[in-house]
Amino acid sequence: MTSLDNIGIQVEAVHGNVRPILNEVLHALDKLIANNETTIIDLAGLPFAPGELDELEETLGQGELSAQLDALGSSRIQETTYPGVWWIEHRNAHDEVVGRYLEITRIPEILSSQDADVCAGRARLGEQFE
Amino acid sequence: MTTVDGRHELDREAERLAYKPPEVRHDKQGDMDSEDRINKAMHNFVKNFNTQTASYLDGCLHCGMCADACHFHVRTDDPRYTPIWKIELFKRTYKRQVSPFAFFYRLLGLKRHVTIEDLEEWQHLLYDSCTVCGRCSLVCPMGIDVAGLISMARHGMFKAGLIPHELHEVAKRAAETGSPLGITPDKFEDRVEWMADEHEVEIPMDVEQADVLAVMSSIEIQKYPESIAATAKILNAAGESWTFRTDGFEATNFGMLSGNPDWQKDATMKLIDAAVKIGAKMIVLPECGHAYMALRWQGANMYGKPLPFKVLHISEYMADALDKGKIKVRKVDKSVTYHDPCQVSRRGGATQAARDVIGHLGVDFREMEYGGDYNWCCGGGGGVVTIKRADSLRHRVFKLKMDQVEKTEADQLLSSCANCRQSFDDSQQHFSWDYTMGSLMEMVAENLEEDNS
Amino acid sequence: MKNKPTVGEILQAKGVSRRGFLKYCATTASLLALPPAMIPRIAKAIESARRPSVIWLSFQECTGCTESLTRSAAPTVEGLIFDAISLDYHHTLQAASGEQAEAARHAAMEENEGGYLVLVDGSIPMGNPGFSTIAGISNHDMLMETVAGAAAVVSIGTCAAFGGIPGADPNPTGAVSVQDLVKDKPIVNVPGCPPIPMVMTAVLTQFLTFGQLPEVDKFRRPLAFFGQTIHDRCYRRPFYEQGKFADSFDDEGAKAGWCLYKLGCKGPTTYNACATAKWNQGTSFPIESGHPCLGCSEPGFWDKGGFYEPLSTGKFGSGAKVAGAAAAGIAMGVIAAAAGRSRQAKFTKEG
Amino acid sequence: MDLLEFARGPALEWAAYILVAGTIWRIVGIVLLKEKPDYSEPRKPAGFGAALKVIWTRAFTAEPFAKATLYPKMMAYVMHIGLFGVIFLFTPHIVFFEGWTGLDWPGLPNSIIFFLGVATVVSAVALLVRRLTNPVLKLISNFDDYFSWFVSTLPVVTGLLIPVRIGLRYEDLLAVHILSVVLLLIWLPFGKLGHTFLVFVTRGTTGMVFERRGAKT
Repeated sequence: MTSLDNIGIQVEAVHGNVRPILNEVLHALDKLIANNETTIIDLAGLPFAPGELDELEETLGQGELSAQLDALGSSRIQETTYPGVWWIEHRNAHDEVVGRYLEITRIPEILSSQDADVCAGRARLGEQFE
Repeated sequence: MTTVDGRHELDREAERLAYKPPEVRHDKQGDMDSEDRINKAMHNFVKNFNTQTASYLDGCLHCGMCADACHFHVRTDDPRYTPIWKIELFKRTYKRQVSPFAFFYRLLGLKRHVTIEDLEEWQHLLYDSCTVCGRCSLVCPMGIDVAGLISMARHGMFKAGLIPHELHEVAKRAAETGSPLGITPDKFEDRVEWMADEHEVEIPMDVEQADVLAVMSSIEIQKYPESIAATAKILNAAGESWTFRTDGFEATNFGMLSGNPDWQKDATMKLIDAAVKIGAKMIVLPECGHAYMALRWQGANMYGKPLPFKVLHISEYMADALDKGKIKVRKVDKSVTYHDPCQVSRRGGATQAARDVIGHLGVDFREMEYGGDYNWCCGGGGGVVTIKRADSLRHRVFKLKMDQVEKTEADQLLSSCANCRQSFDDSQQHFSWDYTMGSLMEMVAENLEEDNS
Repeated sequence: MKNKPTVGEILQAKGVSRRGFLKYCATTASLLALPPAMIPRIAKAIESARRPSVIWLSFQECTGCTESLTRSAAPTVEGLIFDAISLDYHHTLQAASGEQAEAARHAAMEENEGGYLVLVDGSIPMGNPGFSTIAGISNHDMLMETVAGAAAVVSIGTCAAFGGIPGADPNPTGAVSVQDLVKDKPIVNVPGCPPIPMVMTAVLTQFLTFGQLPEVDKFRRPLAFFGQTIHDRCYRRPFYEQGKFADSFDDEGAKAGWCLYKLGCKGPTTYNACATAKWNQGTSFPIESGHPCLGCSEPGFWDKGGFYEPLSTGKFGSGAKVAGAAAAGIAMGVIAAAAGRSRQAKFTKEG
Repeated sequence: MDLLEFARGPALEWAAYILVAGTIWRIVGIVLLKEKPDYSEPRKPAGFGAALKVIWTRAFTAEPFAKATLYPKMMAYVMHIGLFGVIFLFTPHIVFFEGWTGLDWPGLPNSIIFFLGVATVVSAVALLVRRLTNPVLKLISNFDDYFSWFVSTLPVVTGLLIPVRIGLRYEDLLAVHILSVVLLLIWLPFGKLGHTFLVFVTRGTTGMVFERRGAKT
């Protein structure tokens, strides 16, 4: 292990993606303010260089609100330091990331209680009174 | 079709070497049919192709820059005067007959056969509108010596009997009588004696053994006989053992100019034989440009071996003699500009000699703009001055020269070529121009310091 | 197909909440490389989709494709897709064997006549039917028999798609691809050695959700994944543009993570999604690990010269051939010059 | 075998053979023609050095001709320097030459190569327009001139299209690019593009002949 560690790998950073994404976010925020229009950016299809995703996450930072969802594995829904910009990360049961999105919205849809679940919950609660 | 020499009299009044204008032009010689002429032209084009010419003809890029160097094109904007176009037929024949891919050119018919109409048209391009001045050879980015190719293309034209009337007559007379102006040995002797008397100068003639053989051009003998005296004064002053020879005095070579290698060789061999006979160590060539090309650079090749003597142009001789102190000259209080004869300077390599001589004369020397090796030609070289139908074109071209000279505002215009001189004289008359061409050699002769003689 | 439950029903039966389903749809959209705006449509389609029957045939192959798929098919979101399909025959994965297995295949074919999907990995030997058989049936016979009633065929891996390694020069078994044999069925190729598991599941998901095969390129590869080259989507592309290249595997350029073009990377001519989908649960892809792309998803990749030979290397013949050309040139030159000289001599004589 | 394989393989290979054979054919065919010895007494010794001198000096315009030939010369310079850059300083090309000769040298960033390529094409077009409009060039030009222009400009254009794509696939564009180079290589020894090697012969010959006379070269 020591001999491998001695290989002086110093990967030269590539910053191809961060700025364009931030620019896209900026325009998405404009649309949100003007028309209440939601934008979702799928980060899976982008050719990130090593470390670039972390750079993006650090740039956006962690805002006031953070939520954890447990459905088919855990999911992290984090508002960034830019209100209205949400970092959403879905994981599977093995805690592997299966989807990563930036959602520019007032509240991500997945945080709302869903009609079907509300109905099902209502039914379960109702059973107690039967 | 045949032309008869006798009917054409020399025009002794003209400002240049000329026959009286022919009443009927015969620009075709011999009575060959067209087919024969084409074959003759082609066969004699083909003879000239060697490694050097082949690489030139294969290397042309058709960039057209040679047009910008040619006085005929510059003054007329006629694209046919593009130097490389003038050898188009020569080039085409090369591609079809001898080039590495000649087989394909013939098989696929890629290069058109030369026609008689082509040849007739090209007579104008190869003779009337080219003085073989070689300016184009200096602009060519491929370094192709276009002027050299023109001279070779003329070989085919001559054998096809497609020479401008006057040039052919002059060349023929030179071949027959030894002089383009029909100056016989007797007549030469007369003129020499006359000059010896007139100038009270000793002029050795037909000496059996001499170190230096001096020769003359018929133009000088006929029109500028002072040159004879000047030559004698200089050689005497230098204390040379020298002589003129009646069996070898004619320096001009109209065989070369017109494109007949046989005549060229005859004329050259006369000089060589005479020099060899007297055991000369040197031939001093007169003020004649093409004579320098003919003997200095082509003479040995006509001879088939190195010449057993040196060949110097008179300007080279004078420069050497002045440098070595063999002759001395008085300072001349004048401003002078110098017109370089193409064959001596640009193509001959003796550009510096005239300037050395001028330096000794102590004049206020005013080099023309782009003088020396890039000098504009007088417009009359390469035989052009003999061709009457080319007069208007030649005069048109001369404007370049006039501008070049006038810009110097020099008192005196000099050159070292009798052919240039007569072109200048003719154009001077035509334009009623102020400048009269003088001779560098005569200026030296007039200003020799006597104490040395 | 009548009794098969919809995917929505299956998920519900597994106690998956609506939030979980939305999450599932979002990742499916990602998987299919569809824009997030499509998520509601996907949700609707998935809810009502029914389990299709799938028959998986393995011929001349190394099981790498199945490995690739099953490695990823541990209970992940896309693993659920496989819960949603009915894998009726897969002789590596199935418990049944021999005649029992073949009976299952025939049963599935009959039951789903015209509606089942055939997945094939491995190439088919045409040199001799005995080169590869299953239950005594030659690969060719089994393929033709099975696809006869199929809705579509998906060739999994480069061997099935293009002949792959068995088909490489000198191709001792006479191996051919599925598309060489099957001419009357829609075919989708998912090449790769192995293919990216996500791409395999995406094709199935697409079929499952929308009941149709994805749009393909000229090699019948799904455009969503094979529409761009590795080079186009490679994070090291900027180094290529700047002219920064690794010259060897241990030089400073390699350590700095520069472009691997000069080390033989086939990224510019290879169409695949490795650069974005990545491997090993999204960890990285070969170039990210410092190795040039081999071009495994391209037809004939095995025969396209050395893996470490740069793409723009010309393929010259031996020095001897060049010398031969030179000798021919000399000979022609000599002949041409001789011909020219003889013409000169002839013309000189004629004058 | 797809188009790219064909282009990189047999097409390029045969083009190389034809290039080698044709070049040598042409040179040998010229060199083996009769050569007349020059017996004249040289003014100064002029051998290989004189040839090299003129090979170098004729790359530049003599001052008296500078103004008249400025435009075509500038265009030709841009075209030649551009060609040199795109051919020899683009890394994939260097890799190509390295595979062939074993020699390696540093390349330029692609942006500069792209700029050089565009400059090359612009100058080539300018020269073509000149050839089509200038009376001298119109007269003296023949098929060789236009075809040689075409085959030498085409690879630059096809090369430039590779990053631009115009909706086509990389490997197809690359194949077309290589095939255009194949065309160039095949034509090069036979037409006026032979000046790539003949320039050394013509300039060298003139250098030796005129230097020997002490005349202006």
